[in-house]
Amino acid sequence: MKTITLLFAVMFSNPLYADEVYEVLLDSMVDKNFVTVERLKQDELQAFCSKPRSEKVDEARAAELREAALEGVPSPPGGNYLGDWQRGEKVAINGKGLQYSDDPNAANGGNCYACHQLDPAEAAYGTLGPSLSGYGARGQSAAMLKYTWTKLWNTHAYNVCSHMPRFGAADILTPQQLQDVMAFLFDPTSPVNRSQP
Amino acid sequence: MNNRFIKIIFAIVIGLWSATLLSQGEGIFDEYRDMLGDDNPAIFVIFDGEEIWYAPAGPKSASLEQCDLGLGPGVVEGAYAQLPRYFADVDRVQDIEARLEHCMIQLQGLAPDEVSAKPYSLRGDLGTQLEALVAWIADQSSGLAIAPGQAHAQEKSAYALGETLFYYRAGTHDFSCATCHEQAGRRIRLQALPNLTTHEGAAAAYSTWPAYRISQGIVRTMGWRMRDCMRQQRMPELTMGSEASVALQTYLAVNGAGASMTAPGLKR
Amino acid sequence: MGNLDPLGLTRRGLIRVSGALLVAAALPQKLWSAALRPESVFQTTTLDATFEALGGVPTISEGIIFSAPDIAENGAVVPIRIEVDASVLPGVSKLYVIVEKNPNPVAAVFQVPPNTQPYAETRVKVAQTGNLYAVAEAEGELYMMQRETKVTLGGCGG
Amino acid sequence: MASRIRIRAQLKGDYCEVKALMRHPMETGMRKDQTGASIPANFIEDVQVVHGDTVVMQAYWGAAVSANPFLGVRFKGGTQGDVVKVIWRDNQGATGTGETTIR
Repeated sequence: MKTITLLFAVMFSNPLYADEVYEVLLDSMVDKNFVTVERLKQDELQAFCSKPRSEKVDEARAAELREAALEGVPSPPGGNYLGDWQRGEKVAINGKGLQYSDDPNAANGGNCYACHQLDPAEAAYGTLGPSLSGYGARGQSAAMLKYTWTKLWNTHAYNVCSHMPRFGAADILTPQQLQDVMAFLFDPTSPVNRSQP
Repeated sequence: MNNRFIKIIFAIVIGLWSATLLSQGEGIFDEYRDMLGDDNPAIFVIFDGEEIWYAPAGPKSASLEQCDLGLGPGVVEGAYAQLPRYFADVDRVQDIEARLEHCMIQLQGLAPDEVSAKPYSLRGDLGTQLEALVAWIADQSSGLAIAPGQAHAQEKSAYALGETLFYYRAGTHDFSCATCHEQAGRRIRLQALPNLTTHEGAAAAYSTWPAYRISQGIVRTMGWRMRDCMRQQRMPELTMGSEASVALQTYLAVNGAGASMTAPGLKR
Repeated sequence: MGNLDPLGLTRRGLIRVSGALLVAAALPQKLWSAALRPESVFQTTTLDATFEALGGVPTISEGIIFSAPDIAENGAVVPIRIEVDASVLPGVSKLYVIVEKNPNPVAAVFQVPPNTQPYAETRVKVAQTGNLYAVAEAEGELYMMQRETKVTLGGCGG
Repeated sequence: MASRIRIRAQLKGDYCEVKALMRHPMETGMRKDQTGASIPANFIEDVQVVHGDTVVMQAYWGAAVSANPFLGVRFKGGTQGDVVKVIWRDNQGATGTGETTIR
């Protein structure tokens, strides 16, 4: 158990320092089922965003990361953005997926309700993210569909260091699941767009 | 013109009011908590912990009465409130679980992997010996001010490491502790999330663990809480009493220092 | 409804049961109680079958003050309290706690001897959001009060 | 084994209020443990509260009563110092008892 005695003043974005933290994590964690310590290795974005929300970032670097994120977003299969909202609702409710306690063969959930209000009649919603109730009222212009698709695929394409997972880019949800979630948001008959209970 | 103006003001007021209501998730379960009253089944686990402390065990068939939790061999009252802290005999900062493991190995002659084979209860268990010991020991600090060790250099660096770990984003979901525990009045579904970067938030959390979890019928320790949060962050498994676990607990304890311990608490 | 005895047994069963009660009084409490557990009541799987096993659909009575939280933090432990206002509903001899959507709706039965208040407090598991019923039996008739408790998926949902 | 029932009996106006907390897993038999093996049903089937030698409450429970179950009861005729006992029996035949005096 290596003792880190060199750490005194903490510099969040000090790359050298970040490596020592990685070492401590490797010392402190073990593989479990299908989840390995490989996940502890940060990519550039994670390292750059490992900081308090209030801390200002290096704008130039942020712009580069935003650009890279935007470029990586594919258009949806067959060019259609909207799938089946009933399936999308299940993805939004399902909080499992990629935890070492989950079945690696089962489909991953999006767990949208953890952080967002969606169907106004559902009381068990989170408030880490803005309410998405009535999202369909934004209309289905090409721009709006592309913005929402891109936001779901890789939120950093618009908001670097957002705390929403990169559902597409990190292979959490499949393109089909994302089309279904888009339908859940946009389809006028989806409960997300029902009037307040 | 001006009644339209009034309507706008009215809408803003309603918006602000509902926003604050929405963000205060805590109030939703007040009725539920009141009806539960103060009958906390942790009381049974506390009795067990005391029995285990005094019971001879291991190859040396020795009890834990000579175990030094930081206030001298065998001194239990008030010891939990001053953890994690630096222990010279192992030259490391330890939390309650790491320290108990050390005593079980040194005093009782148990093998390290034997002691850490099953640190936490699994579904269907009634509770491990470690959980019972921690429940009793924490109860022995109930009402005392949280005062983790911060004089020693390693204690300071544990805090610094804990703070950095708190913001460390990794894994498939890019989560860190801060993703959920850095803002006030937020919640996941209906689960209120304390802001652990503030004194009140850290105190509210740190002072109420270990806690009886009604959903599992088991007393869970703060070490387990760290591990289970990592699991939900899609991280690999956090080892009990490891440096990262101890550092995170140090970060919380220091942020919450001064508040009174009220463990074992009662949680969802 | 009148000819059904309190334990939902047939008339012939009534004689056998009351006989048992006399004998039981002499037995140590533990054995006495085991013989009389209303097994059939705990076997039902629907609300209708449950009311049938109790002896009929109870009528709503304001005399039953039934407290249950509107929303439970966790379905594994839902505190409930039944208090009967004897001035409104006298002679209560039995209380039932029923959770409509549980695999077996009847969670608990309380036999209330004469000198005991018609009152019971416990904690029950509620499988999913739904109705809870407090049923009281008084002088052979069944009464009830209903509450809805919302059970939410707690924690981070995972 | 530490005491398995925690009882408080308090005089309140014209009745005595008994609050009992019992240590029991109340397994429904429908749960599986970590390895996937099902955990056998193990729940308290009946509980008695006894004041002196009279049974002041006879309860029959199903598996839907919560783990580490709680029971609240009110009866008349108790006076300070009287003994109040709680006895439970579960579907596996185990029993638990505890007693206290009325305050």
